[in-house]
Amino acid sequence: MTGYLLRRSVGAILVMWAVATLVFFMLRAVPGDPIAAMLFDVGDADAIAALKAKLGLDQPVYVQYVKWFLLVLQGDLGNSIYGSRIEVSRIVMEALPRTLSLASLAFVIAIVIAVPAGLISAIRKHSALDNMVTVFAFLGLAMPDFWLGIMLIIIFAANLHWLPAIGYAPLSQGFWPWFSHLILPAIAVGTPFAAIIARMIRSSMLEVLNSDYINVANAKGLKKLRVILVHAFPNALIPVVTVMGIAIALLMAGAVVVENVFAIKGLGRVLIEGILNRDYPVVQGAILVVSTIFVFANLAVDVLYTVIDPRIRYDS
Amino acid sequence: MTALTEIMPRSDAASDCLMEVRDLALHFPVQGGTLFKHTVGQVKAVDGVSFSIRKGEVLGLVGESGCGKTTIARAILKLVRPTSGQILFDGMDLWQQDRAQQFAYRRRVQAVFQDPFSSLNPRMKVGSTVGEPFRIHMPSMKSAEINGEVRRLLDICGLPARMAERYPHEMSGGQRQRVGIARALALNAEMIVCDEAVSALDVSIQAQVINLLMDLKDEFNLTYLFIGHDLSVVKHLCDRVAVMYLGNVVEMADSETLFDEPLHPYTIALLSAVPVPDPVSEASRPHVILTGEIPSPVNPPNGCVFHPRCPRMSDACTRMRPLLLEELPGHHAACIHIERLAAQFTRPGQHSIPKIPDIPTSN
Amino acid sequence: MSTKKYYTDGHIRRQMKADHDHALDFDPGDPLVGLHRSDLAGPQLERRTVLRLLAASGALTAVHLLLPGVAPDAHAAAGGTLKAGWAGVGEFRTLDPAQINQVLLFQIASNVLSGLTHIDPQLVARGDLAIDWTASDNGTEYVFNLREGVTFHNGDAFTADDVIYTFIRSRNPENSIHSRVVANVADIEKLSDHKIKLKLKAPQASLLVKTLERASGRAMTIVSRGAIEKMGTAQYGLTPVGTGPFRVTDHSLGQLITLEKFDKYYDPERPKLDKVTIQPIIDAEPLAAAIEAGDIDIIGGNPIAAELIDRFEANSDLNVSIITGPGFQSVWMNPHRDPFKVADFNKPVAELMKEKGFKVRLAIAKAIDRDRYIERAQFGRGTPAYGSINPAMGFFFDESLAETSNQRFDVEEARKLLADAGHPNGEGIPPLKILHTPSARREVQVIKDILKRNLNIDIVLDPKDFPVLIDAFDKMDWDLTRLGSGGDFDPDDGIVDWMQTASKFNGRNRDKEKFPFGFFSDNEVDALINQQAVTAEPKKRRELVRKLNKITSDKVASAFIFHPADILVYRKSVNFPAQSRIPGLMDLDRVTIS
Amino acid sequence: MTDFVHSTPGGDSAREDLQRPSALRQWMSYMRRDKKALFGLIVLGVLIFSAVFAHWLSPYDPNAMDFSMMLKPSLQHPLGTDDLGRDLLSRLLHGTQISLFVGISTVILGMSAGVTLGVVAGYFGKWVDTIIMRYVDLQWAFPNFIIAVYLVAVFGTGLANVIIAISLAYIDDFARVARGMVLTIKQEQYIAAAHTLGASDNRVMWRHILPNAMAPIIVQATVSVSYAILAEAGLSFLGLGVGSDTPTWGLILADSRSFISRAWWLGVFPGLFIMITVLSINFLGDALRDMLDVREVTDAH
Repeated sequence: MTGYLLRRSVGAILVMWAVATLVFFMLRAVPGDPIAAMLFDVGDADAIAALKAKLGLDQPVYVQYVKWFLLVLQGDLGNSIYGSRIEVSRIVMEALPRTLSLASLAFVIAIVIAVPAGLISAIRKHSALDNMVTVFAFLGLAMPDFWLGIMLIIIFAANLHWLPAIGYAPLSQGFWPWFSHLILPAIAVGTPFAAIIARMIRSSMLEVLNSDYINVANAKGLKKLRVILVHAFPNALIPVVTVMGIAIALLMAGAVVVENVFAIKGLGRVLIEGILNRDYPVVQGAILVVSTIFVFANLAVDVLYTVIDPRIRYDS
Repeated sequence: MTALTEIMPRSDAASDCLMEVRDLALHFPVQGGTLFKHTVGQVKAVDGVSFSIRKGEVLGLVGESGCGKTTIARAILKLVRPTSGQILFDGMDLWQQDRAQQFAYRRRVQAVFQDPFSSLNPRMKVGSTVGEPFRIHMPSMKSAEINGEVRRLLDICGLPARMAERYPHEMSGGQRQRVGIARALALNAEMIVCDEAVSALDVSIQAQVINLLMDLKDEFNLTYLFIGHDLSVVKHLCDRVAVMYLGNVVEMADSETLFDEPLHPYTIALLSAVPVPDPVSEASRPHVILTGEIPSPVNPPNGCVFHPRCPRMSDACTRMRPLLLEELPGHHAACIHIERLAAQFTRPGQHSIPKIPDIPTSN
Repeated sequence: MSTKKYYTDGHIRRQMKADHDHALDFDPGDPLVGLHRSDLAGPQLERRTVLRLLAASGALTAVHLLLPGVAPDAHAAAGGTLKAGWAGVGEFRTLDPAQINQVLLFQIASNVLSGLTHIDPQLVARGDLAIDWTASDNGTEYVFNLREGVTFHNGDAFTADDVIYTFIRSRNPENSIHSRVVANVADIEKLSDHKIKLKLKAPQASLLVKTLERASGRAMTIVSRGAIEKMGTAQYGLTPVGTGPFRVTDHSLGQLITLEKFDKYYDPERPKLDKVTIQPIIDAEPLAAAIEAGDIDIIGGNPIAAELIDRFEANSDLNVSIITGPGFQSVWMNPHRDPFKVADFNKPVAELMKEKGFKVRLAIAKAIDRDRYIERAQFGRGTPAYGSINPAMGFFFDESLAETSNQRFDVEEARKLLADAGHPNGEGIPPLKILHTPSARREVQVIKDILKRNLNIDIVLDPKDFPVLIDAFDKMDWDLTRLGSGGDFDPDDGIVDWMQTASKFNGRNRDKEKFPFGFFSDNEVDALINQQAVTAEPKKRRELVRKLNKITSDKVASAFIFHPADILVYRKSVNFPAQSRIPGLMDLDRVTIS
Repeated sequence: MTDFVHSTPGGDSAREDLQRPSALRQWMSYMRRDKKALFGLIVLGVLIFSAVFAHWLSPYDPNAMDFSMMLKPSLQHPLGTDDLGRDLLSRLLHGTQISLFVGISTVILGMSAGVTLGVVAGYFGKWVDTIIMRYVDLQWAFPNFIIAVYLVAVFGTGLANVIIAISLAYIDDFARVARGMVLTIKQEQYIAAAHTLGASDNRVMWRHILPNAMAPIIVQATVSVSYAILAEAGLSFLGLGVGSDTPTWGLILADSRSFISRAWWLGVFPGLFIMITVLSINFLGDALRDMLDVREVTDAH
């Protein structure tokens, strides 16, 4: 296991390095001059040249790359090109908790919806309830998340005034402010995910419920609920865990869009604004962080997989 | 083991030799490692095998599964590259061919595969499968001509022309194997490698297919390398038989000689396992039961590879690798105890197993 | 300051009447309308001067007569928290004036930092940290008396040294992106702790409104040396320290800025509010939902999406205040490309009218139905534009240009011009690509529809992110571009920046071999712009500005489309006094909340 | 030879008449049983029909701003008019054309590239496989949507660029599925048979391996079409979409966001078009998955 972890971690780091390198060079191939845009109002060619020289943007790209890379190795992600040139690490560290809050709440909501829905529809296969869950799942997958977000704002914020329409409050301001700001976006992000999980649980539960050991358990005269929850459900979770990697992708992608709807400055927004403004260091830093999260989350999922399913070993 | 080739001058000299396998070895690396992959061992699937096939002959290659016979077939078909050794076809080394020669070789040597379910592309109609050789080798040929050829080939193999429109899954196993044969015949191949060609078929169908193969051999003057584990089929079909064990040929002789007067203890054990149709003699004849597992080819035993299971094992067997020597005219065997054995031989009757007093037997 | 006084309703009416009468009390034959050069010195008398100038130009309205610091807030209590949302922005990159390049940023900085002067709703400069000033006869030397007893948020006292520090910092392009703004300042001299002397290289009409103004110029917005040295520029950009009415107490990147009342502000009556929170909101719908739900009380930042205004006006909880905004928006036509190629603008309009390329140019400019455009694209809000001088600069704005300009809307004439140029019914004109930012897509679609309808010319949308668009625009690599200017408080902003051959936006990165000039070049206009820049005399300057504005319009420097409206939306609980209603700005020091 | 019974060749023909139902009939009977799939098929048929005939079906020019802004649905304008006075129905019908085109062409492009890479990697193995799969892993490190966002930003907005960006983002999904299939199929004897015949690598890959690997690829493709439609909508929402005045559903929906509370039809109808389309494609994909007996696709992010 240790060997496996070590190998995967090294692989993950190599992937991140490759991603960072690719992004670095692709970004510089993009048309658009951030400094000229920033100094548009100023309109002074000398000022543009001076600033470029100061930021090192006048050097050959490979020199910039080496410099940047050496700094990254020291944990320095550089500074934003714009404005007061805030440290990228600071921008990312302020955005990260927001995105993580959103993603984890969305995850919890999705699980809270999906697990009972999937279980019920598997146990009561082809019942009206099952059909409802199926319809919900397909609708959840078919709705553009930003559209759902806007609808939620219109209903719960603009009309009912139950919840704030936009913004984010850190957990340090208390649970309710945090929760009330995040619940709507979390629903928007979590719904498609809930749909996928509910479908997965349903199909894997059906498979497990038809298997011999459940028949044996039933034959032993165990209570049905006990059979389902203690014997069947944990086994049905195994295929669900395999989609966790997708879950992370889905939550991240959802967060990018939904953060915009709810004016939450999370990693997604940092990334998009960085790209739109050609704020190279910010994009590089944000991508590095996003890929780190994604790569290691996938690794964690694989490890979790062995914990849940004792049949799987990575050592051989 | 280079010495081996020197003691096989006969096949080399024979003018009717179509294919010669010289000291063929195929080793597959086994990889391992925590951080970086590296080779930790080798599977010695074939480890120094030599034999030759004469024009118009049927050479049988028998042995238990995993002994390397299919790997040899794959090497002959140029599907894998040997680790060392040579395969000469018509005197030319298969891995010294230029592109044109290689292309020509593909026409001259064909194969019929074991599993009729797997050997036909399920997404191709029979007509396309049988016509494919023409499309590959004669790109100028028109579709109508190809269709004609396909009909002819199907007919030769005893299939109605309408089968050309079928998909493999719409046919029976025997029909599919006939399709496989038709495909092999398409380009007038000189030699056909039959890799367990009938093993997967029902017995009655087997008979039909074998008969077809024999008819075709006569009609088209074909040479077969027939690989199988069913000794009765091999005996029926082959002119000569080579017995393989763990990547080595342990015995090779004319079919009759081999089945009647086997020399190698492994062959003897193998033959004793073949059921005899007569229940009385079946019950009374001695059975040589091999004990122990076939050793892993990753770590083959030293000395004679058969020694851990050999009823005749001596100290020397664990140290010396026996050579495949011509013990009797045309009869090769690789066992250091043979000379002693041969002296004791009497000529037993057909289908009987030689009595070998000093071989411990059990029922 | 006048704001220290409180007025009764009756007093206001009497004062307004008196102001009105005084403004109109001049001899129409007198070119100086009864004003003297000294009227242009500070600090208190610009108001009367301005009213007089407005009256002389016929632009005087009751709004102009409203006294500063009066009216609605008379009954409002002090204190409370104002929750503001800033539209169309995701994050406040910096509040360091040396780096600010967006109106929406100096809207915030203007509440935190002070300048020597500050404009009022009529876009006239008033003393801020300067109490008053005098100008030398030749207009190249100004002496400012600085306010005493002013402290920075960190407790440091404000003195002439801070002015000099700010000047030196801003003059260096490495530290400030506004170094050009102070390029005309030769030197600053400290006369005493609270008295400085400014020496100019040449007289400059826009000195008070542009260079020394705390918001628009940003070069002389006074920064704290102590704070910058202590916290570093990055942190200073997040939580700047100044002498303004509010101090920044928290800046959560991309989420919230918290301003709190600065107790030691030089005017003890201000600010009224205890606290202001500012949240960036990039999308229109969440913005609308937020103010409708009461999550925010007021909207600042980028112009509010035009489509939301009707909705806000229909909402009885909200106030919508619309005034003319400072800026102009145009469709630029590349004179180096067919079909609107013009090799040289240096000839009389009558001569130009004979050229094919110019005919197409003019046809396009004349065919754009500004009213329809404003109705469709801006939901009826905005002023048709025929030049770069905007109506917010009431005194300089020329309303008659709509009738007198060559660009006057006339479909028949436009079609005739196009036919004369060899393109009857738009024949032979290839689809024209229009460069625009993604956010201008709605507008450009309307322009496309109008040109198709009126001239049968096909337009292809070519949306580009701003950095890319600017790159192409600077290189003259475009057919058409939809671009314009905002926050123009002084005529210089529109004309020096856009209409001179050497203007900073005028094809500055073009291949000078291939393109001898950018999008426009006219010797007479160049000369007039230089002349007006050193003409301190308002009336005279106005004549020069109007004259050159008309030439750029007649010669179709661009097809001028509209001047955006300045729209302020706030909940009824907010009192936003008229005195603070400065176009483009969001001064919150007099705002109260109930 | 006498040991063996001689029977007529092809004598095991008893099974010959075991006629398999044709693929089409199989499909039809499946559709009859699966209501969801039938629904999906009908909706998709209608959509493709209206996409093809959008020009004739639309009551008005989709880009003409000839009407009052934001008219309620009425007989003249069954779905009302939009914020620029254009007929919403006409725009949505033309949008069908473009959205389906985006959905299908992105998948065809992404599939072609991804499957090619996957097949080549799986077929040749060794360093080819290593290089290709390292690239795929690289792309795997990112959610598809974020890749698409990034690529649009790099290439710029516009229909072609959006299609390229979304399709590039799909490459890894298809490459993985295809490679997995190839590794299995490579072991089949008909592949060895083809080599024995002297078939070139190209012939083996594209004529023998690919057709047999298509089942899971088709399922993956179906699901991807619906994701592509949603992705286009998401990109448009972020201002990174088609971006001109091309009426895609995503753009129409994204543009409507400021008007939803005043003109519900602007938000509801494009939303419905997207939802119903994605729904029916997903139904179809589900049915295909059952029919082709493909395991639940686990890589559809």
